[in-house]
Amino acid sequence: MTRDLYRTVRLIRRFEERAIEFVRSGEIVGGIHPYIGQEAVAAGVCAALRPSDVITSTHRGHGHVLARGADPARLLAELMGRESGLNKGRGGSMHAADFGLGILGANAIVGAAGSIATGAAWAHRRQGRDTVAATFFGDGAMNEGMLLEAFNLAALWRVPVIFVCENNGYATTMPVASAVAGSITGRARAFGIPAFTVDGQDPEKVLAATASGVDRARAGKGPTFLECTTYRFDAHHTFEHRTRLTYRSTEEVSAGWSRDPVEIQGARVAAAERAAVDAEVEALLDAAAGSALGSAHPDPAAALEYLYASPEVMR
Amino acid sequence: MTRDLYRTVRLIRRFEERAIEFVRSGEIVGGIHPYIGQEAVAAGVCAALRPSDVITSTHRGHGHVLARGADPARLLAELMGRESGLNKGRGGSMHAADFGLGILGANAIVGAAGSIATGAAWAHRRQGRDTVAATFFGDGAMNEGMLLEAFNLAALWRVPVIFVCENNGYATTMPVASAVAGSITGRARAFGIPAFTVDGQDPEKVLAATASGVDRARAGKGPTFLECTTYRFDAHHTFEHRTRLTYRSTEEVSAGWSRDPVEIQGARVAAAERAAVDAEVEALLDAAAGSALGSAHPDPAAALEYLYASPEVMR
Amino acid sequence: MKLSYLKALNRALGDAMADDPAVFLLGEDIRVAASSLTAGLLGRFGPDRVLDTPLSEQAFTNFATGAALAGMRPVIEFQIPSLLFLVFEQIANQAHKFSLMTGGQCKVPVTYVVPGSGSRTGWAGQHSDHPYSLFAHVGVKTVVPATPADAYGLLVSAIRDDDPVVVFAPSGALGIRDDLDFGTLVPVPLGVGRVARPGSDVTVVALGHLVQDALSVADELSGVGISVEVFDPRTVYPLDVDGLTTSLARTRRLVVIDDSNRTSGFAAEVLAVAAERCEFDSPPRRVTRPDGAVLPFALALDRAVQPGRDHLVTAIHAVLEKS
Amino acid sequence: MKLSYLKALNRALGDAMADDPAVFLLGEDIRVAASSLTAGLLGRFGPDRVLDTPLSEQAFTNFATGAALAGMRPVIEFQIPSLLFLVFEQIANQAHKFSLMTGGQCKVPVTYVVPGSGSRTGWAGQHSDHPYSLFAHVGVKTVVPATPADAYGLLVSAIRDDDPVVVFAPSGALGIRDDLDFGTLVPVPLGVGRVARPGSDVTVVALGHLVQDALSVADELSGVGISVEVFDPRTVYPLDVDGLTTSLARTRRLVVIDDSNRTSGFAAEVLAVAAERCEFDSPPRRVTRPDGAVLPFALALDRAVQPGRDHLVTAIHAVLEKS
Ligand SMILES: Cc1ncc(C[n+]2csc(CCOP(=O)(O)OP(=O)(O)O)c2C)c(N)n1
Ligand SMILES: Cc1ncc(C[n+]2csc(CCOP(=O)(O)OP(=O)(O)O)c2C)c(N)n1
Ligand SMILES: [Mg+2]
Ligand SMILES: [Mg+2]
Repeated sequence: MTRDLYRTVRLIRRFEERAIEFVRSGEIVGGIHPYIGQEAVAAGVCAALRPSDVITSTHRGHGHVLARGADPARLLAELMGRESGLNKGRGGSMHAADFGLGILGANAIVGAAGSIATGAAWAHRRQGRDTVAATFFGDGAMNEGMLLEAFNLAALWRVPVIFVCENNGYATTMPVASAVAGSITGRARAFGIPAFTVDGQDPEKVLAATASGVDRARAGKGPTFLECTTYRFDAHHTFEHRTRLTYRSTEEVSAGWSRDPVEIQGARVAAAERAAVDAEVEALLDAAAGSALGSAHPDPAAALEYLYASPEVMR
Repeated sequence: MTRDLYRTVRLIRRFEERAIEFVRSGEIVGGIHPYIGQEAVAAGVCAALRPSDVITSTHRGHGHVLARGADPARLLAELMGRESGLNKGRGGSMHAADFGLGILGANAIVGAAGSIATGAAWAHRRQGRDTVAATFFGDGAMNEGMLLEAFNLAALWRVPVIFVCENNGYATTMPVASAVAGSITGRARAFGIPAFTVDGQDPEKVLAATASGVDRARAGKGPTFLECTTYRFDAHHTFEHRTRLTYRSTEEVSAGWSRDPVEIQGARVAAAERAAVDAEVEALLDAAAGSALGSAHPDPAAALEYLYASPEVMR
Repeated sequence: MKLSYLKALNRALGDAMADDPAVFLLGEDIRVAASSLTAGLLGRFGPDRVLDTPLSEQAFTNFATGAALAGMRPVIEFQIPSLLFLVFEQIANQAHKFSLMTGGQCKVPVTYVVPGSGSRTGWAGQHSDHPYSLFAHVGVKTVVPATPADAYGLLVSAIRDDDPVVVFAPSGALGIRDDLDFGTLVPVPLGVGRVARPGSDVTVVALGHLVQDALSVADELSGVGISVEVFDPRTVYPLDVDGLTTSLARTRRLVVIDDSNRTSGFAAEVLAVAAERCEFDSPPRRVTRPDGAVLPFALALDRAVQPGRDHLVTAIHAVLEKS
Repeated sequence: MKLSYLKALNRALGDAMADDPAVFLLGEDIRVAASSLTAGLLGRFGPDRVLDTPLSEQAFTNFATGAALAGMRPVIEFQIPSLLFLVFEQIANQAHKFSLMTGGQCKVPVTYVVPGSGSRTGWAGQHSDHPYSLFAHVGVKTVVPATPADAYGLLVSAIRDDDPVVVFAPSGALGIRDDLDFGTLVPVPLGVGRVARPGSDVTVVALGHLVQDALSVADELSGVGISVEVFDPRTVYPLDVDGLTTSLARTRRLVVIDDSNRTSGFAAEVLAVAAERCEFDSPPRRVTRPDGAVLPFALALDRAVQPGRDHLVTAIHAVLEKS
């Protein structure tokens, strides 16, 4: 597990670094919201899930999708808008989904996915399965009414869902203290949901906290809320690489880097093993890049394919 | 004050009873949401306000509007869709407003008015006034995300607003326990808002609680939340007089009546004085009914008057 | 046997639930069936399939999307039409978009029903909207049945359809009763209109409760030698363009009566399609709510802003005179 | 002096704030001016008049309504067009309805600005909408400026107007730069269109960034002897019907290019108005997004569902051939 968690955070980190390069080179159009710095959250949460569980993700979603086991080549191809992409190039960075792995999609509307995950988890339980859903969102999402409504539904109906708040200190440029009155866990507790603050830079701590929430959920005891305190090392979105926005100091960013999840977990792995993992990851990402770059662009004539699931009534 | 509070609850009670008769006779079209049983809340809250303060109201709003000092004749005329109505017959029961008295309107969308009141209170303070806003809503509204978002804005920006939750046990037919996970005051507290549960059948207790919230607000200390526990003695809406809905027992309703705010406050007033108030109220409502029934119906040709405040650009 | 429109909707729900265990209902006060839409269904199918929700429209709409992604077929009742404004993002931007955005990995078969859309006498400004054109514009399948048989048949088809579908049941239609043999109730395909009354001088396109008005105007005008064809598209989106143009090819004159606002409403679309594809003997006309309409409370004012029979008669005379 | 469209909007905000202390701004990340719309305004007017909001779109939209009821003139920036779906109730059912519902007791002068509406390259399905037709349908005043001068002038007029007004600034227009003397920037009245280029064979109605495309197509076609008139209504609602019909009386041919969906969109309204009031030499045409369009991420697919110059040229040839 130690090694696996390291591999996951390392994979996400290197994926993101490469993706940023592809944004710079123009292979990825529209930019991305880098997950760099927050890798431990995705890694820890997803390590606590079973294959039959489901997740929803966010605009900053690559980490969640990779930690859940999606093929990096297909995720990268998605970011490049290729036919072999997870969503056949139709979704891009903010909508990456892999229903085969229970990834019900990243969502570009902050706060929207919590209620979707709650509905999915409820439905699975109704169908007699012991599925648990994990739904990721940021500190900014804590101010979206529709997410707060979802807490209520999940608590009332004891839905097996883990609410994972990645508190990275900012919603774009808005500091959490200026945006969230009261406390983040206090909000969840107000709905009767057990809520815990976890060190979101440490994958093992995240895993442990998630695992106990998952146990509760599977035992029919309803939702758990985790506030994972973390830090976004890079830009809100790659557009910020061009437009410098002044909302945090370079000192603050350096301090953030001092608790790098890749280093924290890496320190737990023997040097040789770590090197082996790094090499394996690099090879995987080399192959992924090759595969994505070599993948066909979708045919513009099929631009509206999949628009309707029951297209037969359309005319 | 004892007498004034009694007069207010009595006025509201008798107004509602007469309004229900006018619904039955067809003079009021579309029915009303009776406030019977909850009079102490409106009476107590509004007694704590100054003339320069503002309120927002709900679908069950007659009590708030009367307690705030609106002319019963003009409120009744509004319910009858007459030109002399508060809104010139354009609003009806669910939209009664009197901007001259700081009544920014009843609102037919549950949970909507809290953020409107917050904005108004903030604007008054920005303009250098010491206005406080009181905003009424039900227990059902506690589950509307937009209201929860308003709590956050009010708390963050220390807006002088009193959030008055009238917990009458039901949202239409939905019992509060099946609808609100956690507790009502706990939800407000989670946003850092001081929150208190008050006996909503006793106008003096409501007044006292509101008064200290108003003091806090005027002193620049931000919002206060009051959960006024109360009970709706009559139907959710007069349509329920025709369609019997089975969501509460007659025993429960009788138990509710045992704590009648009119009796609770009436017992504090000497019998003779009480009789005098009752007579005065009756005369006032007789006159109001006469005035409303005698008032002109608006001209259908003017159906779209007031649609735009700047109509000159319309063509 | 007389069957009311509202009862037909209720029957459609019951049949759909009996047919497919994936169908379940959620909404406000649906267990006691405050609107009567869900009458008897709690007893028949139990609380697991008839969920009373807190007043959390946004979350429960997305909840339904999530349940649909997991294989269910949720049906949501919305008590009042303006609740659709409140969940517009959840329908137009979430439920509708999942299929394409995921490259066809999933489907979102949710049905949204508003029993009592449009003006409900005395409910005033915020409870009297008829926003079907909005859903048509964003491309969500949208139906507005006019008769009990269509109410049954279109609701069943909506539930069986793999995409989100909004079903508007106009308050002016809920009380309509028709003599029907229950055995004749069948699914009605989405996207297929019907000629509610054949005629040769002018095509009147009408939806929902206005179909009745159009039929009675047609009756009345037949007395003065005017032959009105009433075309009921039934589905607002996708529009039955073939049915419409076939009718217009015959009559070469068009009036649309539509309970939504004029600008960029359903009637605008019908006129646009007709202008693109048909030849006319006179300019077409729209009878609609006025632009920006907010329904005033006072009854006479409320009625004054709704499209009615008088306006329809005037418009029909106008298109006939102009030829 | 070269002035960009985005800078013109920024200047309009600054001038409006300087003119009237009741004007204030709220929105997400507007203090650091993430979108550049509000650049420099925090420094100039202070944090009391430039409010960064939490991600609580519904509450802050109603908050603005409340502030407007108390005499302020709030301007809200929305970062992405689909946020307007999220606050549709708060605009269409609250802000818009207060004046009539209260019998004229109050007004709600709020301006909603989306700097970057429509497709933003690579932002995909949930960030690429162009929902101006929805606001026109419900009767909320709506503008889509095409040039820097109009961006300035319409935003100033929107802020001064006593009703809610939505200002769409298409992402395809933000970068347009014109040579302008700042002294010539003046308010542009709502509801008045302009002939962007006179012509005699066909009227092309275009909005926002598509005006550029229409003008360049007009240029191109003038080379083959086709004289295209480009009419830019500037305001979607209320539509400048006189300006439109005057143009059509001259050209008797119509093509509308419109970045909203086809069904019941802006183009449908233009065709409907034209069909009611004008005579044509050939059937009019619409060049729009397809119905139900969800913009796919891959660039070529995104472009394929947007109305473009090629489609416009084809449509112009079609209306000319058919005469
Ligand atoms: C409802 C909504 N409001 C605003 C936006 C624009 N937006 C995208 S990401 C973001 C900040 C989100 O902050 P947070 O939830 O803390 O997540 P983080 O970006 O920090 O991961 C904003 C404002 C959006 N996509 N959806
Ligand atoms: C947003 C919204 N959802 C639903 C409704 C329909 N509705 C009107 S009143 C009501 C119940 C409100 O309950 P509560 O807030 O407790 O107030 P009460 O009626 O008990 O005074 C409902 C569901 C509405 N008007 N607005
Ligand atoms: Mg954040
Ligand atoms: Mg209640």
